[in-house]
Amino acid sequence: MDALELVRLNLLSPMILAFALGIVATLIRSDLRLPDALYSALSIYLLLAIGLKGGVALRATPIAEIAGPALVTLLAGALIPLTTYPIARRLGGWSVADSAALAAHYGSVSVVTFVAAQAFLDRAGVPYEGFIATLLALLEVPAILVALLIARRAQTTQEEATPWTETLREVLTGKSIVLIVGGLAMGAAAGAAGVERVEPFFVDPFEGALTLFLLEMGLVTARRFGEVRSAGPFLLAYGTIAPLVHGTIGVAAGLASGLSPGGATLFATLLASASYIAATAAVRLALPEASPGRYLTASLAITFPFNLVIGIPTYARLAQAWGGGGG
Amino acid sequence: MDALELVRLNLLSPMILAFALGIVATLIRSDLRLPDALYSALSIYLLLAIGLKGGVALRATPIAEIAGPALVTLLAGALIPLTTYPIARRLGGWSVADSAALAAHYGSVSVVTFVAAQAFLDRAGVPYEGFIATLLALLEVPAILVALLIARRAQTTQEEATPWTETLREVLTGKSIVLIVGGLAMGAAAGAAGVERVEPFFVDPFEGALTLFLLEMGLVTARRFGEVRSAGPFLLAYGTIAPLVHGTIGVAAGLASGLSPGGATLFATLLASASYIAATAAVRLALPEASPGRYLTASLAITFPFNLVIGIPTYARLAQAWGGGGG
Amino acid sequence: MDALELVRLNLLSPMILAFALGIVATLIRSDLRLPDALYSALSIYLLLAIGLKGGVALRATPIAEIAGPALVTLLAGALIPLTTYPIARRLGGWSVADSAALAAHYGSVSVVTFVAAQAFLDRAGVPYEGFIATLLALLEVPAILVALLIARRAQTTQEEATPWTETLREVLTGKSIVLIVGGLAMGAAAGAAGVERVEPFFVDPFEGALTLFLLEMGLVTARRFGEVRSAGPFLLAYGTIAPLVHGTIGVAAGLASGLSPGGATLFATLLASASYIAATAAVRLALPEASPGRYLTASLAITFPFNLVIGIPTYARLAQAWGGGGG
Amino acid sequence: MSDESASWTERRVVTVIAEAVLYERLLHDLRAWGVGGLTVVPAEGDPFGSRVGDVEGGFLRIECVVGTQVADRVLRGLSERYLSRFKVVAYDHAVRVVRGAKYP
Amino acid sequence: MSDESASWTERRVVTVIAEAVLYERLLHDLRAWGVGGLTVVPAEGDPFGSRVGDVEGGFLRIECVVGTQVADRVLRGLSERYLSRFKVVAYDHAVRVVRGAKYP
Amino acid sequence: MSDESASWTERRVVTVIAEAVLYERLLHDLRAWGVGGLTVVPAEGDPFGSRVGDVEGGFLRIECVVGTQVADRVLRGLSERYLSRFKVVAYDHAVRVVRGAKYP
Ligand SMILES: Nc1ncnc2c1ncn2[C@@H]1O[C@H](COP(=O)(O)O)[C@@H](O)[C@H]1O
Ligand SMILES: Nc1ncnc2c1ncn2[C@@H]1O[C@H](COP(=O)(O)O)[C@@H](O)[C@H]1O
Ligand SMILES: Nc1ncnc2c1ncn2[C@@H]1O[C@H](COP(=O)(O)O)[C@@H](O)[C@H]1O
Ligand code: NA
Ligand code: NA
Ligand code: NA
Repeated sequence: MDALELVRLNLLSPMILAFALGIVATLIRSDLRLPDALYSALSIYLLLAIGLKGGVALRATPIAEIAGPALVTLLAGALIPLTTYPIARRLGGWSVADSAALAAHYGSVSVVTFVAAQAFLDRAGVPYEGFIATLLALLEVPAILVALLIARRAQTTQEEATPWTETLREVLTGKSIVLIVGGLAMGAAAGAAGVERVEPFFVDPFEGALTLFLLEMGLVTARRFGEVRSAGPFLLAYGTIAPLVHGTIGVAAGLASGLSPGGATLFATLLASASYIAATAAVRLALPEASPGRYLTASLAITFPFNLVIGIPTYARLAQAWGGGGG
Repeated sequence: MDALELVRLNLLSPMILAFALGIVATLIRSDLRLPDALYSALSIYLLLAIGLKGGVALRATPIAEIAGPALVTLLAGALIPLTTYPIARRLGGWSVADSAALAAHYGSVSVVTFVAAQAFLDRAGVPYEGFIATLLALLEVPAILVALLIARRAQTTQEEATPWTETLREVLTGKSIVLIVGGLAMGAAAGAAGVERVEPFFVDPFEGALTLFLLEMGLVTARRFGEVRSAGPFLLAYGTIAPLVHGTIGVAAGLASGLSPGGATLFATLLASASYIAATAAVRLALPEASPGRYLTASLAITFPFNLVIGIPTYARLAQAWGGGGG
Repeated sequence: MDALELVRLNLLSPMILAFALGIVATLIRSDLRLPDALYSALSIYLLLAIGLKGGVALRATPIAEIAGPALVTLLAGALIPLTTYPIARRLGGWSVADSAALAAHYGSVSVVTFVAAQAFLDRAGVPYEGFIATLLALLEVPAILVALLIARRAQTTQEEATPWTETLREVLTGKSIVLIVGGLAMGAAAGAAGVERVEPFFVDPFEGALTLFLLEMGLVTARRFGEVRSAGPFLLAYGTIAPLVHGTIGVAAGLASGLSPGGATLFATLLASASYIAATAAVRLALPEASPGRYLTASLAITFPFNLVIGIPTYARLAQAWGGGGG
Repeated sequence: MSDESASWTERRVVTVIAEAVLYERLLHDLRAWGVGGLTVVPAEGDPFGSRVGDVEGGFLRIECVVGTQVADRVLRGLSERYLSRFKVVAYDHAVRVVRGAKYP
Repeated sequence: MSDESASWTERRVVTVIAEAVLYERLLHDLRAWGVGGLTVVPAEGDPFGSRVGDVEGGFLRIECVVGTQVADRVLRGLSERYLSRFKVVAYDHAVRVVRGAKYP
Repeated sequence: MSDESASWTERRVVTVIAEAVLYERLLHDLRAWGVGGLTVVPAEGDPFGSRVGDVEGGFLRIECVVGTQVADRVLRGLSERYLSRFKVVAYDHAVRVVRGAKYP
């Protein structure tokens, strides 16, 4: 499949169209709004569903096959914040808290971007290793911890700080991690046969549910567009260059650690995407002085749509080219 | 299929039974209530789903085929309020605001009634043109605008009135219109192949979701029964005669503009049904002095169940008879 | 299928794993929480769905076949509270209100437990009579009424008591009863052919929806674990022995009244399970002085997980052994 | 109109927090005690409390703007018929409204 | 900081209950009248009332902490532009806040 | 009972509006400061504000009926531990309750 066809396939999928519809609705000041409960319900559903699916695959995967990618994942989770932080400090001139917050977000992962990449590969008929959802779970936490540690070292005053162990517990028991890890465990324990009877709920309607979720993401994203404008050029530059760099490294590292082109595309998406659930919650709790107008605008209003529209097909194309997928 | 069989098929469908259950639950003062968020979630789902389905059909329809019905739709959207208004003023003796509100509701369209008619035809195995959802979108707006214009002309004092352009924007960006038009655009852009992967979410469970929605509609409808009694004979008469007249004209006009008997049934349902979403929101904003005890009771508690139970099979029977569907 | 295999099949089903995940999430103090609206939406869905399915089966069942089991059900609904009450009074030393509340809960039925038992049999490939959902509806009410009558007789002061007829109406029109009975009626009226088109909504995704619901049940159950500890030995003993006794009698009575081993398993589950919806609502209204720390902890935090994990496979094994199901 | 609108009146807001299961009864009684309108917001159970709401639909927060006499009647009525038996919290306070005539 | 935190200030809380359909307009006007922040809670329709909320998204309960002048302006503005035409309930009362400087 | 029920007591209602993410911490602290019960209502984010709630579960409106001393302690505690760091709004006001003994 050539590059143009990939782009077309992506842009004209109901998912991306729903995202665009959400953006348009906000821009024309429509009163369209999804109930909060629907948003939560859909995110619980999506997290549990990818966990379940990943768990079934994980059970069928020899440890040897997953060890390499897992190691690279953990490494990336530590390295991305270690590079993001100084960039934000020096090039952006940001405060300690703002820089550490950005580091936490870009080191961690956007579940929806990952899921959109999976759906993209499914549409394109490109196979991938099912266990990669496990890597997603692995990548959620380390970057957050590294970034918070950086902030802790750099900050002298810690007025009324919550004890470190409490913060650690809060990060680890955050709902997105509990649902993905829980889903993985459920899938691994139940196995393909066990999960089969819940597939009409957790598997078949998945992409449709994701489409509805992306409608909401479009609404939410567009509400931040005002802040993109006022945020200055550094944010825009970082939000678009960082995913390309991380994604390109991700493709290479993924292929090198033995993944198929499809798997490497997903792996690249993990690295390239920026969290706005787990990392945001952790940052709100542990670095409340960091400005959401920066980290959330970057990850949600710049990098997220960038990956959806440009990033994912780019990583897929790269992985095909380097991984010899042919096409 | 003979008339009796059509009625039986309709009355014993889970949709209509759920509607009846909702009515019964309210009458026996049950504490059954659907959460508000479920109601919104279901209506977002239904609107997007019919849009998507209609959009796929629209893409495959030559403009020539749709031009006739579209023109008739726009005409009807203007004519129904122009006839409803004087009827309410003279025969009903209603105020300007009340009459214009009624005109807006009966000129516009009830999405749920339309969808119920589609499901009815599906059950009966009667084919219809898929693009008719486009006409639904076309019919949502004009009647509202015409009715508001009528009220504007007739009213002398416009204390603190919102500027007309703002009202227009609010009507056009209302959530039901954004979702249907957005869904149509998504379906047309993605095409049948693109939409296929979201069908297990947006298509297969559709009638079931509609059933749950009709349960809620039954609850809501029955809560207005008290007002039907106190509303006087004009409301009852208009709420049952208007749909029959509009529906009969709709069958004829639909067949004349080249639709199949199934398509003409849907077209008749569009004309015969009365809005209680888009029009109600617009009327609340632009004609707040109109009494919901009138327009909402007429459209929701009289015409809606009337169409569900009697109207739809009647229009279908007429379309068969006149359209030579045989059956 | 041997006993061990049944246990494994049960424990490793996504349903039970989701329940366990909910418990773990609460124990590690995760912030995972399902929106209230999702919980209500799921319970409405589950109740309506089992009603629908049961109604279709009911329509196809000769009255003679259902008369026996129905009679036994009504008997059980009266006998269980009549035995539970004195046990709680004497052995537990509980107050009149507390004892009657316990009687109402154990005489009535837990819909989720019943549904989990159905799913368990489906997984194990054991057939059962579809009409048993009708018995569920029959068993919801009598025990509540008997228990309230007992309390009424035993209590001398009835300060500001609501009239008995009003309480009766409230119990009979409670949402769980309206939904199950309504679903049964809808299923019986529509028949298999009528229901077919809503199966992708009400039937296929059912077990998946139940899985999500059990996640929430796990969260809720674990929040009561503190009260289990403080509640004393009687509660723990009653909450585990009662279901075994009722379940064993249920297997025997079910087989004796002509049910298949699968049907007898479901019947046993009906008797063995303790309500925490219909009975709880009724008790809150009519016996507010009874302590939820007792009746709710017993039925929700002890008997419910006990039946899920141990009870259901036990009753199934018994029914196989006694009913000659072989296996 | 602008004349009338400029004049504030004092009214009372009565807030009632109750198990959802009591809704129908409360509505009936509030109306009988003279409440002319109210606003209901679904509330979550008390995490320190008995959590009965967990399984039966949570709590409701009901708020009504009323005159002083109705407020007294409502609080007294709640106290007599609900507070001793049910999990109900009720309080009121004075507020400033425009067009107070709507809330007698 | 501990110094400033010890000092209470009096502010007013304005509560507005309105049909959801008015949301955008209300936001716009509240901001124009000087409201700097607010909290919105979805509310159910009034069971005694006209139930228009049933079909169009219910009601909203909006609450804003503001200074006395803003409170007056909001109540007056609501009275002039909303109360006579729409189903809107509005009232305010005095509250004690910490760091009152945030709510001018 | 009817005797006791006739007597009103003055208590305070403390209202706290906070990001949902702070829920567990707030519960813990409120309990430590002497709050005996509370009611939680999910709230939507502030449309004028930073919209962090958009992606992480919105805001909570917590309301507790307490005695004067507990109210002071809660407001002081919130001011010291939350207001300067987090997006938290807190205020209190006097209310009239029946059976005030339940809220020490
Ligand atoms: N006295 C009142 N106290 C509190 N809220 C009220 C009152 N009257 C009306 N409302 C609210 O205002 C909305 C419109 O009321 P109505 O004009 O009666 O339809 C209702 O849905 C309630 O939410
Ligand atoms: N003046 C105010 N009155 C009521 N609530 C407010 C006010 N300002 C802020 N809030 C609430 O506090 C949250 C955080 O506000 P902000 O710091 O502006 O993002 C908002 O989402 C609102 O729910
Ligand atoms: N002090 C309080 N302030 C506000 N709400 C309360 C208070 N105590 C109890 N509640 C509410 O009343 C309900 C019943 O409380 P409980 O009796 O503790 O189970 C709780 O779910 C809360 O919503
Ligand atoms: Na990343
Ligand atoms: Na019409
Ligand atoms: Na039982």
